[in-house]
This record gives sequence, structure tokens and C-alpha cells, in this order.
Amino acid sequence: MRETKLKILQYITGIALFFFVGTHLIISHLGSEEVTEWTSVADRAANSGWLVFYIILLLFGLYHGIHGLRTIILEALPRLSVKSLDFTLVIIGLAIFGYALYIPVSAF
Amino acid sequence: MEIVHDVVILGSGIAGLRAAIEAARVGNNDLDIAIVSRVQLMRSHSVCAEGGTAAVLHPEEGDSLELHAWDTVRGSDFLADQDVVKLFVGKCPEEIVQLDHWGIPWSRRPDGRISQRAFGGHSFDRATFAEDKTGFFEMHTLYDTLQKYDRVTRYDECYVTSILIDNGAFAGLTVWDLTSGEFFFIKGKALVIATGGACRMFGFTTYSLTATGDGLAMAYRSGIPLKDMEFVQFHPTGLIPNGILITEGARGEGGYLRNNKDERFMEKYAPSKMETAPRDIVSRSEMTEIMEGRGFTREDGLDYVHIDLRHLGADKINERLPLIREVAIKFAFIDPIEQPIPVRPAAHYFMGGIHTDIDGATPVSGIWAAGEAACISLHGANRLGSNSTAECLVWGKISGEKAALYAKAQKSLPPTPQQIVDDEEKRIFEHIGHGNGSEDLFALRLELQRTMDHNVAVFRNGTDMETALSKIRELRDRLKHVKVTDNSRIYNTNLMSLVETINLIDLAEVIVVGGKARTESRGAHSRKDYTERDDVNWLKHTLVYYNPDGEPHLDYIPANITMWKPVERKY
Amino acid sequence: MTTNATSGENRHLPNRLGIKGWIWGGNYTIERYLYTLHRITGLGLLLYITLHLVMNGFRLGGAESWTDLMSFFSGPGFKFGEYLVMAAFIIHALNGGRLILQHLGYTLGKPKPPVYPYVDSLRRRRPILWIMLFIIAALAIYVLVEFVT
Amino acid sequence: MQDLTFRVQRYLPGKDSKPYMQEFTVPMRQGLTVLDGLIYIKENLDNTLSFRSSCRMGICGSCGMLINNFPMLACHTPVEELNTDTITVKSLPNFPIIRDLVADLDPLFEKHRSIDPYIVMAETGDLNKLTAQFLQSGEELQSYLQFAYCVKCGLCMAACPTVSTDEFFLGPQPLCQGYRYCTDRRDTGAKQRFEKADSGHGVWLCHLAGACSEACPKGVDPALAIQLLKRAMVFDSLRLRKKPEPATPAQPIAESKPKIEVPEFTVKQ
Ligand SMILES: Cc1cc2nc3c(=O)[nH]c(=O)nc-3n(C[C@H](O)[C@H](O)[C@H](O)COP(=O)(O)OP(=O)(O)OC[C@H]3O[C@@H](n4cnc5c(N)ncnc54)[C@H](O)[C@@H]3O)c2cc1C
Ligand code: HEM
Ligand code: SF4
Ligand code: F3S
Ligand code: FES
Repeated sequence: MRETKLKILQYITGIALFFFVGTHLIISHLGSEEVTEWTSVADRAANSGWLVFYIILLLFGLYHGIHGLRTIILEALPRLSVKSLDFTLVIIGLAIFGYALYIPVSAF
Repeated sequence: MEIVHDVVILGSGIAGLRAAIEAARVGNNDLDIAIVSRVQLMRSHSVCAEGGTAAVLHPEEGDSLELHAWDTVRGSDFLADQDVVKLFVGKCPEEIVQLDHWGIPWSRRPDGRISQRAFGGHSFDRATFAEDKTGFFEMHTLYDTLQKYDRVTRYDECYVTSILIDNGAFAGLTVWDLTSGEFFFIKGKALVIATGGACRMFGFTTYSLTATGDGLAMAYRSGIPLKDMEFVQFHPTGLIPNGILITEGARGEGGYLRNNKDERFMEKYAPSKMETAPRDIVSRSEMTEIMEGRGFTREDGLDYVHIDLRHLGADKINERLPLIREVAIKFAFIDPIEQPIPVRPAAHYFMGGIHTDIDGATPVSGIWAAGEAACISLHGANRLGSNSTAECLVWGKISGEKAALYAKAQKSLPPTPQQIVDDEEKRIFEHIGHGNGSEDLFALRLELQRTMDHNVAVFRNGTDMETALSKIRELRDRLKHVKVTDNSRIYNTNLMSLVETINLIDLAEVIVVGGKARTESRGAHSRKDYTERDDVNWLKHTLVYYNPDGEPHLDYIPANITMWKPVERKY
Repeated sequence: MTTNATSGENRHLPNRLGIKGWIWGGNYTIERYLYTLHRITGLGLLLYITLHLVMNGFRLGGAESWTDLMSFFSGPGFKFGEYLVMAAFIIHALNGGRLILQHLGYTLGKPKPPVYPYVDSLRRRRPILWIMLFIIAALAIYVLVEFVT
Repeated sequence: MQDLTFRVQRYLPGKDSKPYMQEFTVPMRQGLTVLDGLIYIKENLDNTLSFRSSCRMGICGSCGMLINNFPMLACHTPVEELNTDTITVKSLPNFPIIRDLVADLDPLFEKHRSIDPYIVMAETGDLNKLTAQFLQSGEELQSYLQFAYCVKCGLCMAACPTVSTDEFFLGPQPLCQGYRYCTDRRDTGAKQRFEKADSGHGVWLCHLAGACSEACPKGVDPALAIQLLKRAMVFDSLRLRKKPEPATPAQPIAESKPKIEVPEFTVKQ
């Protein structure tokens, strides 16, 4: 049951995001000004723990968001073929993921 | 346009759906089956049936097939054909189990077995029920089950205007598809008529607005005789003001009938059975109370008595009679947990119908009839509550099976009587409803209903019926002046009302003609001028034949007495 | 079972509400409009994440351009935008938590034969919704205060 | 009593290109339902008005309409309940209009059929072998009884925001009926219905808007059924779902009471 499995993933990623994004937001938006300073940003990017944190956040966020987007598109444009929609969304997702991964890796 | 099917089921009530399933099952993918209904299939009147379906399920507790048969025969005032009754009681239990296998939510006993309740005229609690929506659940269980058969084509909202017979055999139906506006011919080898009753000729009735007896009228006009039409059942508890049924189950569960002195007046009329006496007796008792001034009066003439459920308590009412409570609150602003419900007798059931033999076959080959539209002579002069849905199931199955077998054996299709089809289309769209407009359709229909309510109701007499007959004939003439303002073919309910009214008037005539001739009181036909039952002259069925150029033609056949000779009927 | 041979697709006048039915479909109560809110916040967050990542691309330009960007983003307009994102997150997260629970049938109760007048399980469990909305409001206010000070 | 103003949607195919509203004045009386009002209009003011009705007691499901912007059964709605004397009546949204207030519900019936809404018995095979009734405890009955109340009126489909855009979405009524049969112990076809509800336009497009349950006139609570269906499907795909036991047929029981006496036959057999 494909759709069910995809949806279970969305639930799991949703719950995970609750913590990941929460942490991320608290650090970067509610915390002190320093966190957004170059040094601290670069520090975190160099720390492999934080790197894993961000990669997971990225993966989960992308999956969750894009699956959500897919649902909405399926509903709004029901005549669209599910196959080609899935294909397009996976490509877009991979592209964003690749781009996002490339930044910290090459910047530091 | 012409469409061909092997078996055509006309009507989608409990009888029609059951017949369709059986035909599909027997057909086993070889037969092409059509089910035609003037409403969307699951909207048929049968959804209104509330109280229960009779069957002997608990022989270990004292019930028996013979007892069910005896109750039915006695209830019918001995007019029922007893071989039919015997077949019937034997088949009922199977149908209950069959529905159980198809998923109906029968109400259960604590041990998980199907539960049953008391019903009028039955000596054992044998009305199998699903809350107080038995008919509703049966309909939807059957409808759902029908979904699994691939070779069934449904014709929702297709109004059939005539049944065509060619050379003494079924030829086809002319159909007006309300949603597309098309008029076409469905040709078939076999037909099952399951079009239900015609109580809408009465104003105060428990029936759906769509129960206008079209099938009866069409069969009658095509030459098939109608049997025992003078027997119209009045249900003792129609809700004031609009006749919605308060199920007999309400009395079966222990409800009391009370007059304006707060007396349980049934003590006087049926001391042993009290409220659960057969319907004809309870209705007469109520009317007697009302006529003798012990009812409650209303300005609009709908005088009433009370049915009191308060002593049953909220839990029992909510569990066993939830629909009754909902209906009473919605439509009469009365919560039966706190107040008694105002009721009076309401036109409820046609014991008569299309003349058939024990298999549901009509005199015309290729045509069967089942359910309320048929008169297999199970109910005689008075039907027992809960026997009718059982009848629909039993003969739905039998007729569906027989029709399918017949269609299988039949190699060729009948020829198309194109001329007649064209004439019928002209009649519907160009002929009727093109009067000068001096008469109003709805006013005429109201007059018909008033006439029937006043003159052909619970108590009858010769002069009243004479008045009714001349009124009916007058209405038939005046109907010619009606002008239908709506001239679209799509969902033209104005024209449809006219066709219905024409049908109702024909049937009203049949009822009154048969009733006038029957100079006795038997079951639901209770005459003030002939108060006794007359087994010497009248232990026989009335047959009424259509006569296009004058009075309907009357004929009689004897009732089939195979078990019990008539005795006095006392409860 | 097949439908009437004379009927066909699109024979009648279409009457689908369309996307405007998401926003206003009639006199319904709160859940039907939370449906839309969850949707909007979800899409908003997705849009934000995408922009956020593009923005992160400035890291490629080194410390200089990053600091420039950060100061560019500290204007009041952007501050407000950031607050909206936070608010959207709070709404989406809490409502999403409720949805996960309820989609899996938790907190809704068991089916039971309806007793007139009918109340469905969502309305029977309305308090859950009020509590959720209350927490959302409280968090949103807290974050607002944090932002302003 | 005051007169009522009925604003009624009119549309005659072939003549009108789109629906318009027409006003009628209907005299009020106690207990008047919206359906009574429409019948009054039809019989006295404008014979050409078309609408469906049959049972007039809220059980057949014919008369679903959009009344004052909420889907309701016309016969089941006393005017007193609406607390206003202007009544706007339109055909059910999300269904094509046939004429005036008559909506085309065929899409609903086809979707309903597509979810296999009947008892499937895999093990015993032949449903038609009438051995014995099945036992069913009160709890088992309650697990689906509420959902069996559905009159197939389509009000829930008119209310659901997903149906308002997605013509392929199965929708609340069919999904609810799918679950109704899955949870019935006599049935063994849950798996096949799960597969059908699992499509891109299946159960996962329900986002718990709850409007279906709000609109349902019979207290069916399709929203609850759909969530329970989701739960069953999630558990099933994680292999956590308990395999339901097949229904047990009732065993015959010993005679406990003497036969009630029946009069002797008086006709020779
Ligand atoms: C309120 C009420 C409660 C009842 N309670 C009980 C009860 O508790 N127990 C019991 O045993 N009996 C009960 N009865 C009686 C029982 O419900 C009916 O006798 C039975 O339902 C009749 O079923 P049917 O299948 O013969 O016809 P119906 O259900 O009346 O169906 C008639 C069908 O014929 C179709 N039709 C008619 N004319 C045309 C046409 N011109 N063209 C195409 N199609 C047409 C209709 O669309 C419909 O589908 C009750 C009746 C009423 C009114
Ligand atoms: C805090 C954690 C989050 C939780 C608990 C959560 C939960 C959920 C849930 C349960 C759904 C499914 C709704 C449904 O099918 O009815 C959903 C949908 C969605 N989410 Fe999230 N979510 C979270 C964060 C996010 C984030 C960060 C994004 C942005 C990328 C996002 C974007 C979406 C989108 C676009 C949808 C689709 C909306 C819809 O189908 O109506 N969510 N979310
Ligand atoms: S679930 Fe309720 S609203 Fe939907 S079709 Fe069934 S009865 Fe009507
Ligand atoms: S309204 Fe629609 S979104 Fe789900 S809860 Fe009901 S089906
Ligand atoms: S007319 Fe049957 S539900 Fe309204």
C-alpha cells in the first residue's frame, strides 16, 4: 500500500520536524544575535554533529513539505497524472537537496 | 431508441432489489438484467418500513411454522390462500439468515442471536428487527449487495409509462428517463413488476410521495386483472399532522393507546391482545373512540388519540425506537420520552394487487409480480404487521428466480411494437396535459384524496362509496382540462404528477367498484351497512379487469382453503 | 452493476465549488477552515525553507557577503516576516500534532449509535481543539514578546 | 404568522446558460418544513419548479439541498430551526445540476460501488449457503451500526472541501461505507478495500475537515469512520493489525419451552 506508506513517512517526519525545526528556530531566531554571526555559523557547519542535524532536518523537511505539496496538487489538479507528478517532485526535491548539501561542504 | 435486456425488474423496493439479486445469481453472468425505478434505486418507499420482518427463528421457545401460518390466516380474516401462506412461512427464516449473511445490522439478544419483538396479531414475538429502521436497513443491505453483480444495469429515475404485451406475452416497457429527458423502449424476455402500493390516493397516509401505484395501473390497463383491491389497510398510528408512521413496534415494545379520558381503550375491543391486536381491529377501535367523542379534536379535522411511550423509559426508546423519537421531535415537536404522541389511522397498505399465482406469475407469460404490487393472496383481507417486508423478500426471490429461468429458456426476443411505442410517447408528451387549463392538477388530486379519506376509509358504506365513485369519474373527466405549464422533458415533475394522478384515479375506481360489490365486512373492508362477515357468499377473491370503453369488469375466484376452515375471529 | 445506458459524463451543468470552496464553502464551523489554514501554513513554510536555502547560498561568497546579507535581513519588515514564519510554524506544528493523533483515530472515541440530536465525535471532543488553539495563541504571543524585546 | 421568503435556484437546461435565483412568498404555519414550502410553491405559485422528494420523513435521502448555505435534507428541516424568514435554497454543490434543485448524484453512486460495499466472505466462499445466522455481540454491532445509518444522500460530499476540487476523490460517503464493511466481523474483504482506498485519490486526501460529519443528517459521522479506516490501514501496512476472527455461526439450541398450541387443521390434508 504505497500511499499509506508515504503518508506514514509524512507523519513520522512531521513528528521529527517538531523537534528539529523547533530546535533550529529557537537557536537561530529566538536566541542571541551571535548565532547568526559568521563565526558561529561556520563553527556549526564544521561540527559534524550539527552537520548531521542539519542534513536530517533538510531531508525530513523536504520530504514532508514536498509530499504535502503533492497532496495539494493532486487535489487541486486531479486530472494530472500521478506518475509524472511524482517524477517531477522527486527531481525537484533531489535538486534542492543537492544544492543545499553543496553549500556547507564547499563553503568551509 | 430501443434497449435490450433479458430480464427487466420494474421497481427497486425490497421486492425489486431482492428479485434483481436473485435474477443476477441465477443468471450467473449469462443474463443481462435491468432494474428500472422512478427514483434513485435506494430511495424507494421500502426504506420507510420500520417495525420488523416476520419469521420463525425460535422454534425452541415455542414458536412454529404452523403458528405463524395460523396467525396469518386468522389475521387475513380467512381470505388468504392457505397454500400460499404455507409456502411463505417456510421461506421467511431463510430470508432472515440470508440478509444476515449479506450484512444487515439485525438487533441482537445479549447472547448474540438475532432478536425479535412482538407485533400485532402474532402469537409469538417474531418480528425480526433492526432498531426501528428495518426496511431501511434491508433496502440498503440489498442495494449494497446488488453492487457486486456486474451484469445489472440500473435505470435510476426512469419513469415507466406503460407495460406492453404482445400476443399474450411480455414485450417491453416504455420509459421516460427523467434526468436526460429521453423517451425509449426497453425490450426484454421477462419482467418482474415490483412497483409497490398506491396509498397516495389518500390524503392522510404513511406512504412516500412517490407511492402512486403506477405499476398497478399500468398492469391493469395492459389487461392483467387486479385482485382484492378493496382491502386497504389503515395503520392505527399515523403521526399528526402529516401521517408519518409511528411503527407498530412502538406498541410491540409496550406502548399504550389512550383516549382523552386517559383510558387504555383497547381493553374494550381486544381484551386479550390489547394494543397488539391486528391493525384493522385497532384502527376501528380508534375511529370508534374518536367518533364517540373520546378522541382529541383538531381544527383541521384530524382528530386523534394518544400513543403513550413514556413508561418505556429513555434508554429503551433510544435503543429500540430511535427513529420514532427523531421523527416525533422533528415533525411534531414532541419528545416521546416526555409526552404522548398524537396519532390516528392512516392509509397504509394495499392487500390487493396484480393477480398472480403462488409463484408470483401473472396470467401473461413472461410477467411476474412481487411485493406490495402483487396480490399473491398472502394477506387476504388484512395484513399482519411485519408480514409484508417478509413477503417482498420471499417473492422477490421466487419471482426473480423464475423470471431468470424463463429468460434463459427463451431463445428469441419479442418483436418491437414500434407503433405502440410511438403512440405512447405522443400520449405522454402531446396528448395529456394539453387541455384548456380550466382545471388545476393539484387541486384535482387534493379532491381525490379528500374523497377517498372521507368515503373509502376505515368504515365504509354503500352510499359513501357510491358518492366516491361518481366523484372519481367526474374527476377523470375534469382531468382532461388540465394544462401542464411545464413543457420541458427533463425532470418535469409537473407532467409526472399528471400521469400519477391518472393512474391513481383508475385505481381508486377499482377499489370502490370492488368494495361496493362486496356486501360484507371482512378484515380491513368494514361496512356499516353489512357488518357481518359472509363466508357463504364472499369467501372469494375479487378480480377487476380493465375495460377501455366503460365500467371495469368484475370476476371472482374462490379462496384456497387447505388447512383451516373459517371460524369467528376474536382477540 | 452499470449505470443507465443513456446517461453519460458531463451531461449536466457542472457545479463544483473549486478552490474557493477551501476558503468558504458555507456555514460550517472551525475544523473545515483549519483545513485551509493548515494548508496555507504548510505551503508558507515550504516556500520559506526554499528561500532560506537559496539565501544560504550566500555562504559561498564567504564571511563578507554573509554578514551583509544578515544586516540586510534585520530590517523591521523582515523581522515581521520572520515572526509570521514562527507563527505559521506554531500553528502548523500544533495542529499537525492534533491531526496525526486524530487521523489515527485517537481522541475521537468509539462509534456509537447516534442519539438524536446528533453530535459527531469531532464536536464531542471540541475541548481538545480549544486547548490547542489556546496553546497556539499563548505561544504566538510569547514569541511576539521575545521578538519585540 | 409571518410570511416566508423563499429564494430558490432555477435552472432549465437548454434554456438557461447558468442558474439564477427566484423569489417566492410562502405562508408560514407551525411545523412547516422546507420541503413543504417547496411543495407549496410547486402546487400554487410555479408548477415548473423541480426538486426531488419521496419519503418526507428524512429516511430516503432524496431531498438533499443547500439551505441557507448549509447542506440539509429539505423534508427534515422545519423552518423554525432556521431562525430566519428568508430561506435560500440551492442544489447541492459539488454535484452537477440537472435542473432547478435536482443534482446528479451518479458520481457518488459510482464511487460508492467502487469500494466494494458488500460482505465479502473469503473463507466460507459461498455466501448463499444458508447454514445458520451468525452470532454478533453488542459491541460488534456497535462498531459499524452507526455507519450503517447512511442514507446515501450526498450531503457530506457537498460539504467536503476536498470533493470541491477533486472529482476523483472517493469522498466521505464511500470511504465511510468501505470502513463499515471492513469492521463487520462477517466480512473478510478488508484487504481488498484497503487497496482501493489507497489510491492517489483515496483515503489520504481526507484532511479531517469534519464538514462531512457536521452536515450528515443521520448522525453517521463519516469523519470518524474515515479516520478509523486510516488507522486500520496504517496498522495493516506496519503489520500491526490484528487479524479479525471470522464470524461464528450460531449453534442450534435445545428446546426450552413447550410449543404454543395451534388449532388442529379443519380441512383434510
Ligand atoms: C411507513 C411504513 C412502514 C412500514 N413498516 C413495515 C414493517 O414494519 N414491516 C413490514 O413487513 N412492512 C412494513 N410496511 C410495508 C412495506 O414497507 C411495504 O409493503 C413494502 O416496502 C413494499 O415494497 P415493494 O418492494 O413492494 O415496493 P416499494 O418499496 O414501494 O417500491 C416500489 C418501487 O417501484 C418503483 N416504481 C413505481 N412506479 C414506477 C414507475 N412508474 N416507473 C418506474 N418505477 C416505478 C419505485 O421507484 C420503487 O422503486 C411499511 C410501510 C410503510 C408505509
Ligand atoms: C512541526 C512539525 C510539523 C508537523 C507536526 C507537521 C504535521 C503535518 C501533518 C500531520 C500534515 C498532514 C496534514 C493532512 O494530511 O491533513 C502536514 C501537512 C503539510 N505540512 Fe507539515 N508538519 C510540520 C512541519 C512542516 C514544515 C516545516 C513544513 C514545510 C516544509 C510543512 C509543510 C507541510 C505541507 C506543505 C503540508 C501539506 C498540507 C496539506 O496537505 O493540507 N510541515 N504537516
Ligand atoms: S454519510 Fe451522512 S451525509 Fe453522507 S451520504 Fe451518508 S447520510 Fe448522507
Ligand atoms: S469533510 Fe472531507 S476532508 Fe475528510 S473529514 Fe470529511 S472527508
Ligand atoms: S424526502 Fe426522503 S429524505 Fe427528504
